[in-house]
Amino acid sequence: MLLIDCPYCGPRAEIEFAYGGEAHIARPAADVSEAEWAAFLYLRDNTKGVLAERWRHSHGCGRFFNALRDTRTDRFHAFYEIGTPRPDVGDAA
Amino acid sequence: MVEIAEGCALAGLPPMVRLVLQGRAAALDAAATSLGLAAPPPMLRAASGTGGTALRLGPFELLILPTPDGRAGVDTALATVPHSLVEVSDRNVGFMLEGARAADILAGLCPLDFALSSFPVGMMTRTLLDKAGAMIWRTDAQSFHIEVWRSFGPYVEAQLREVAQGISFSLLAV
Amino acid sequence: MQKFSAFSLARQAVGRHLGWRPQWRSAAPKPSYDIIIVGGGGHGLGAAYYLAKQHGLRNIAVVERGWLAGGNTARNTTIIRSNYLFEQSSSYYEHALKLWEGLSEELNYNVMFSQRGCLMVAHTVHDVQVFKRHVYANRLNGIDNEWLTPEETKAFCPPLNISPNIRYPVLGAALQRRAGTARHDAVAWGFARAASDLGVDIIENCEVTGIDRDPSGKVTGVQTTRGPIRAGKIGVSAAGHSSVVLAMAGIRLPLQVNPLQALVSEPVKPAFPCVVMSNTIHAYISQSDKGEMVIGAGTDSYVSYTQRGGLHIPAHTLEAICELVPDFRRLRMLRSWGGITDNTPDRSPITAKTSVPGLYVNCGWGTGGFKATPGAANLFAWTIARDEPHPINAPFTIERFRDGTLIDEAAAAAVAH
Amino acid sequence: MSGAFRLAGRGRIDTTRPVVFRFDGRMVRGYAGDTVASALLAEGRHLMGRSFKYHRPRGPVSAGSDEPNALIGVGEGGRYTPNLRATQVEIHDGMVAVSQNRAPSLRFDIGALNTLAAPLLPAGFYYKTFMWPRGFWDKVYEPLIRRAAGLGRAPTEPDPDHYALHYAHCDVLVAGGGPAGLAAALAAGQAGARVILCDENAEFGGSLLADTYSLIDGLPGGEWVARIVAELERLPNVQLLTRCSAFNYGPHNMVALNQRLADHLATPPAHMPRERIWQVRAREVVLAAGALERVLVFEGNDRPGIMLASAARTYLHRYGVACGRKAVVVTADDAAYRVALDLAEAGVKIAAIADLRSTPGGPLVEAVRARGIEILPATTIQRAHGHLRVTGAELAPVGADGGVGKGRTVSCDLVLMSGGFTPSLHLHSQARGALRFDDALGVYLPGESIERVRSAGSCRGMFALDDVLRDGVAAGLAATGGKSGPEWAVTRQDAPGTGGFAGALPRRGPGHLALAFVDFQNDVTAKDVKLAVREGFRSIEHVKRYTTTGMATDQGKGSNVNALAIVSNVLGRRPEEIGLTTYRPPYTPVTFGAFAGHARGDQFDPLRLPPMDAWARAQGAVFEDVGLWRRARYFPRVGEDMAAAVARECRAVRAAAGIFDASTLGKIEVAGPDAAEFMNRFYVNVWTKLGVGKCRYGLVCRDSGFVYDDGVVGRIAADRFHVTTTTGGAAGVLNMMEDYLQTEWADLDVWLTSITEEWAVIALQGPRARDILAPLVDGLDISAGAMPHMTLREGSIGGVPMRLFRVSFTGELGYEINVPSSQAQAVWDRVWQAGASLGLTPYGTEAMHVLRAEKGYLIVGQETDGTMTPADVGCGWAVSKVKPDFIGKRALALPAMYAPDRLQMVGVLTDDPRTMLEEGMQLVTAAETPIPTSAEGHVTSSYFSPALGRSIAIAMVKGGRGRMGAALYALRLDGPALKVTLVDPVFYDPEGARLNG
Repeated sequence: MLLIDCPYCGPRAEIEFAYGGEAHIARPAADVSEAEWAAFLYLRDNTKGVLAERWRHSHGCGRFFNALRDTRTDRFHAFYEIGTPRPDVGDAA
Repeated sequence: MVEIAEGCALAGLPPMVRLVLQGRAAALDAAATSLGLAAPPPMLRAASGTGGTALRLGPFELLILPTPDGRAGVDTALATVPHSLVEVSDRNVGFMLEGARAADILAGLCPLDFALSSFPVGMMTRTLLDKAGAMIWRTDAQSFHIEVWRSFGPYVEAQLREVAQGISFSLLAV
Repeated sequence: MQKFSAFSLARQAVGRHLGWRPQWRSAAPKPSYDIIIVGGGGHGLGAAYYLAKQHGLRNIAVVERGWLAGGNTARNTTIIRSNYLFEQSSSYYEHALKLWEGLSEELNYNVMFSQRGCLMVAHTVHDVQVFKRHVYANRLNGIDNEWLTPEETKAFCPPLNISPNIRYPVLGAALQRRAGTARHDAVAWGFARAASDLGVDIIENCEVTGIDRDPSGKVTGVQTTRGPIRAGKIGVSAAGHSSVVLAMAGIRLPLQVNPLQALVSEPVKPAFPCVVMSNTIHAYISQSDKGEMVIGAGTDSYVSYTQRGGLHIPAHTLEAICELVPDFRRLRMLRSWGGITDNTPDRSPITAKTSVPGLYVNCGWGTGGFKATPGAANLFAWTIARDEPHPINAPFTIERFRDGTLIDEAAAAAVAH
Repeated sequence: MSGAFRLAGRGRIDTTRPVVFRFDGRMVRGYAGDTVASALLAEGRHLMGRSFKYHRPRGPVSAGSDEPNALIGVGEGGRYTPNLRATQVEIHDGMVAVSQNRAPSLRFDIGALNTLAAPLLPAGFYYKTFMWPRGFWDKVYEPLIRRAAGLGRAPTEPDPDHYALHYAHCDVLVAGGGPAGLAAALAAGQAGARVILCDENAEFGGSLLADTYSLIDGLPGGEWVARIVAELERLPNVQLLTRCSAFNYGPHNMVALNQRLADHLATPPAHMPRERIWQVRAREVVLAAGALERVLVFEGNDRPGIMLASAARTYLHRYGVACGRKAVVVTADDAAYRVALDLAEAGVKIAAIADLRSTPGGPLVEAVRARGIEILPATTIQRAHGHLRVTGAELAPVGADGGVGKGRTVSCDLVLMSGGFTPSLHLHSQARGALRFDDALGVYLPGESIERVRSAGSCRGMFALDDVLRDGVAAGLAATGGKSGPEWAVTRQDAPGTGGFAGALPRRGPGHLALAFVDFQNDVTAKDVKLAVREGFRSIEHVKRYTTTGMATDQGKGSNVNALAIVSNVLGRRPEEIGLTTYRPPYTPVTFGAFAGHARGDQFDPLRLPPMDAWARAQGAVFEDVGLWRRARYFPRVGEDMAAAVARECRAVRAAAGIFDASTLGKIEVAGPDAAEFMNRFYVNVWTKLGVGKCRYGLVCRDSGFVYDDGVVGRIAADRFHVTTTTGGAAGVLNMMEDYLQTEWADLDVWLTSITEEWAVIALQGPRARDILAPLVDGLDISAGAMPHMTLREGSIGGVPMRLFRVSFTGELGYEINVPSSQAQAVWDRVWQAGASLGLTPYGTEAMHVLRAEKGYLIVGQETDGTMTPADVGCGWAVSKVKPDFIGKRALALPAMYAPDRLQMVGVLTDDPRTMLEEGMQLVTAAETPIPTSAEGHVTSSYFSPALGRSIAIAMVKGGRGRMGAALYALRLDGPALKVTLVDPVFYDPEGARLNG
């Protein structure tokens, strides 16, 4: 069970959270092409390495936030608020 | 209070007024002032003033337990600030779990660390009690105020009792 | 190829089994192949076999970054069934099921396909509606599926608890009698042996690090940890790593990998006669020939390539098993493991051409890949050989996500497993 | 003393407390502290089990949890448990144990005939045969194989015991309570850290409990352990757990422990859980898992009476049992010499020590020599003799060239083997720790890990006691940042063993028929491993899978290193080139029930009961599960079946009035200055023009364009909406709202609060609804003119605050009375009383479904299956054409989303009004349809309509709305297809006169 450091509540057990998928995918306006819309809805990097992802502390403060996690090890490298840019942590495993 | 384990008792809490306030800092500040607090309590802390108690559930969220006279003041203070104030007095039911084994019993259902150093008196948070969402508020070293949504009450109570029955066997607090 | 039979076994026994030869040739990469299959799991090995066997192609290689069939082929709960809801899905899985029924003979390798029947247990009125829809839809498509009352369910699988007084009583079950289990390793080894016999090069410990293309965009080969290899066509069947491989050709996939865990109990004498699945309480169980209860747990929510997940996931599954089969409460977990499932948004697979000429992909099998093995291999081979899909896999494109023509088995409550 | 092999004055058993238990029906006497194995060995009995494939007679090879052979069934009835290790099961009075996998008896097992057929049953034989004739596999061959396989029989009664779960947090978790673990725990504990120390055995001490030679601070092992444990017990920050195995090392230092509480007790106290799983989140973990002695692989190495040397030492010093009278020791390591000395001192004759090394030397060897025990250097064991018990060992010299000469047979009743020690790396490996091969020791050792974990003591290849203690202290300090820790003087100890052996022992002749076991339980022999390599299985994972070595219930603890060495030798490659199989959790098997913990029976999942549940129960309602909720499905009167009850309830609603507990509907309060804007973006409908006090049916799509949820929304104030969702969709909709609000539209000043359980909902439906309600509401005009359909009013009812919605899911005049949950029953009672004389009838979810189907109202999740657009289900009217954006807008513009052949919601009627369709039936164009055929559609809802006096159904049909009046055929599973006609899905009161009355 992962230990997730909620930016608002501190480190908590994974079961308090809901996963929110890849982060930094902005919803485009409704007049984009079919391909752009499909990319927004469905295409994902599925990163093997450091992935920016969203979590919601659903059984806690209720807030969404972003995290950087290495999908090769499940190690977290950063936690940051929605709307803030992705921190640079390189490709460290 | 009913003793559910040696030195540990569980009781349902009487009805009380519960208000969920959500808003940006100005709204939380205004509400805190009306309760007689200098500022909203920090995250995961409760604070009591003349108008009632505020529990900081989230960065933009307070659970307010007003005194009988405190409710009106909250309404007034928020009149001009964007906010959402919703009464949930009946949404939740409360329990009081008290005694030397109280933290151990909670640890049978909840992944939080209840050591006093990690979860001091006055701390509160939403979390899970097994499969039920819950709010746990440490009101004293050996006293916990627990809130769950009404329909989860029987489940949580039964779980607390089940854990309490087996708690004394080879389990020591660390 | 050395023929496998009771007779050959006896003859070899006389020779103290010294006469057995390797079941497949371990090949070193040649400079060039007509077709390279990336991924040496059951699907990839099978595709190579069918390319050679049915499409008359010979100059084929399978490249595998680790050891053969070490991915999802080695990590699943071996359930085989075709009772999916949508016609497109059930046709695909039924194609596979029919191939399963003759696979041991086809490959001269006992894959131990055991048609023990699969019960999908209903616990709510909604479950009953959904599973009956499955029964009717499957029957229209010529796929066996029948509805059982709780008593009939119990008669078919005596250890099940059908008491009306449990938290989620059993309200009935949909039974596919032709469903069952097979020996996972045997399928991959059988395909490897048969493909190798047809001249396919099986190259292990060879990781693809790049895809080469000519100025027109068409693929020309792969870069690997064992050097460059030229190829006319490339078929990627790399499960969760398909995203990684296709990214080398600039293609993003609608794919996300999640850990999926499974476990077995210590072996006991025969006690559980069939496969039982309960989507509502998340329990999937059968008993292996060795006697272990094979139990599928749920999927961890997050993207991960670690092949492990949280213990709360199998714990939740075991809660459900203990409710459904309370006699098994004192059995013990012997071994648990994690795999990487590759999931599409509609939980249906992709077996298709890509936008890059000469590049084909078979992925997105989620939790359903094992049961599809011969079918997916067969249709992937067809698609590569003819540069067009077979009618059965024609709907399973990447473009369906752009066009909105999803095949949404997940939403249709037929949680695949 | 009971037992001919029990040695007075030895062991840690309590000889003042005799214990009597049964094994295979026979009374066995032992003492408190004995295991089943030690008690049987005390009687001179080694035969305890039969192997998996060949049913070979087997005795214990170990004295702990790694035992592959001596597996037994323990307990009776619901408490019967198969496959327990006799070497671990502590005896108590009245215990009943049985041997397994034998018929008719342990001594005479018909299955042992398999041994004769062994030449025909090499590794993987089943892949090569049983293929003919086709279809015989699962009908004939497989059942035979299955009956032969398996170990114990499965339990056939529900387990009455309880299990517990406990989350714990600590600074340092120490796994393993041998010398390294004790030292680490004390160092960390004295540094003030929160420490948990666990050990799988009944007492701490590990190897020290069987070590009477070494002296620490002048104390023998056992006494030193007692002193340290006492010190640890005095530290309030240290938690000590015995009979507790660390079995799973999960991500981020979450380690699971399995504590066995009750099995060793004859009569456990009431409410004592049988086992407890600890989920420990540790800041740091110290692994002190120890090392396991390796078996030697030689012909007949599985005969009862052949065991690990360290096991014999354990039986001697912990249980006071001599495992035989006359022993042969075969070793490649010094440690076995100490065992020989101990046994000799206890009166066991050591017939010979065969040492695989050519020049064994050192103080231990000299001590043995001095005692007059014969040492045979450069000697192997060619084979062991005997059947149910070893009777002799053929010892043969190994020449300088590796060739084995002719040997001599030494008679004995005990063969002790020692191939050296293998560090236990299971948890380190589970923690994704790297492994590195150590050439000097010939074993793998722990390398770097991504977790905060360190190994200490023999599990990282440290074998001298003083080193081990220092290493433990260092680990404890490193984990806490402490500067200084306890120090002890090891005043006497054996030098660490040198040598060691892995793989098959050298032998004379090719041994093609020899059964030299690598994996005892699974009957995998050295030649099986070689065969796998011959057949091209070169990866160690392949070898494991092809031969099943390492897949038995000991998970390869005793076999993996030998299998690896054999493969390495055959291929001529170094072990690290071949790799190691993955260590899979759990370390040792863990009971299913322990994982389930408190989640059993009614507590398996929360049971959510709506506010009027007790009332419904008192009325005799029949219930159904809807998600976590249990809802009243119908209210049968005496003699009524479901159809009759539902028909009566429906008629009552249409003729008079019905009352229904709709409290489970999801409810969300959307409040803030931007509430209307938020609603506009979230729903497909337009909200800006909805007046305060008005309601509207709202539809939610996903951004994929498919219908997600629906419900009525009321506008309480300009900046406040009372949103309802489906029962099942409540949590999902709120989460989706928060998702868009927090991550896409963070600029909006609007906030969401779940009010599902704040407001109970009493649905009052039917032509008399207003008559019943009007007198009850406090000063509120609810007349048709004052409060038309789709409006809401805030007020009170009998002094209870109320949000009153005039809405209808039945097609009748209706209200949904929202009142605070705690007062709902009182309000319900008042309405009930008021309606008594007006024919008010309670109805359940089934009648609710019938009534809405008569009106053609869809149910999300029944008509929809996640692939329907609003237009598909006849709700295209709800979708705004003017809003610039809303969730789903872009996708709904895709051509596929309005293709003419999409499934569309229609009504269908059978020719015969009494004929009922079944939900899920497929619709086709012809009565006689070849199989397979593509469906034209399917039935989603089907009921008998009391209002129409006939069956009705709703279906999703391709292009259905353009095919009104057309005929289709519904296929039955048996019998001819049923002709149906497509009609408008609104069957009842299509103009809505009743609704607006």
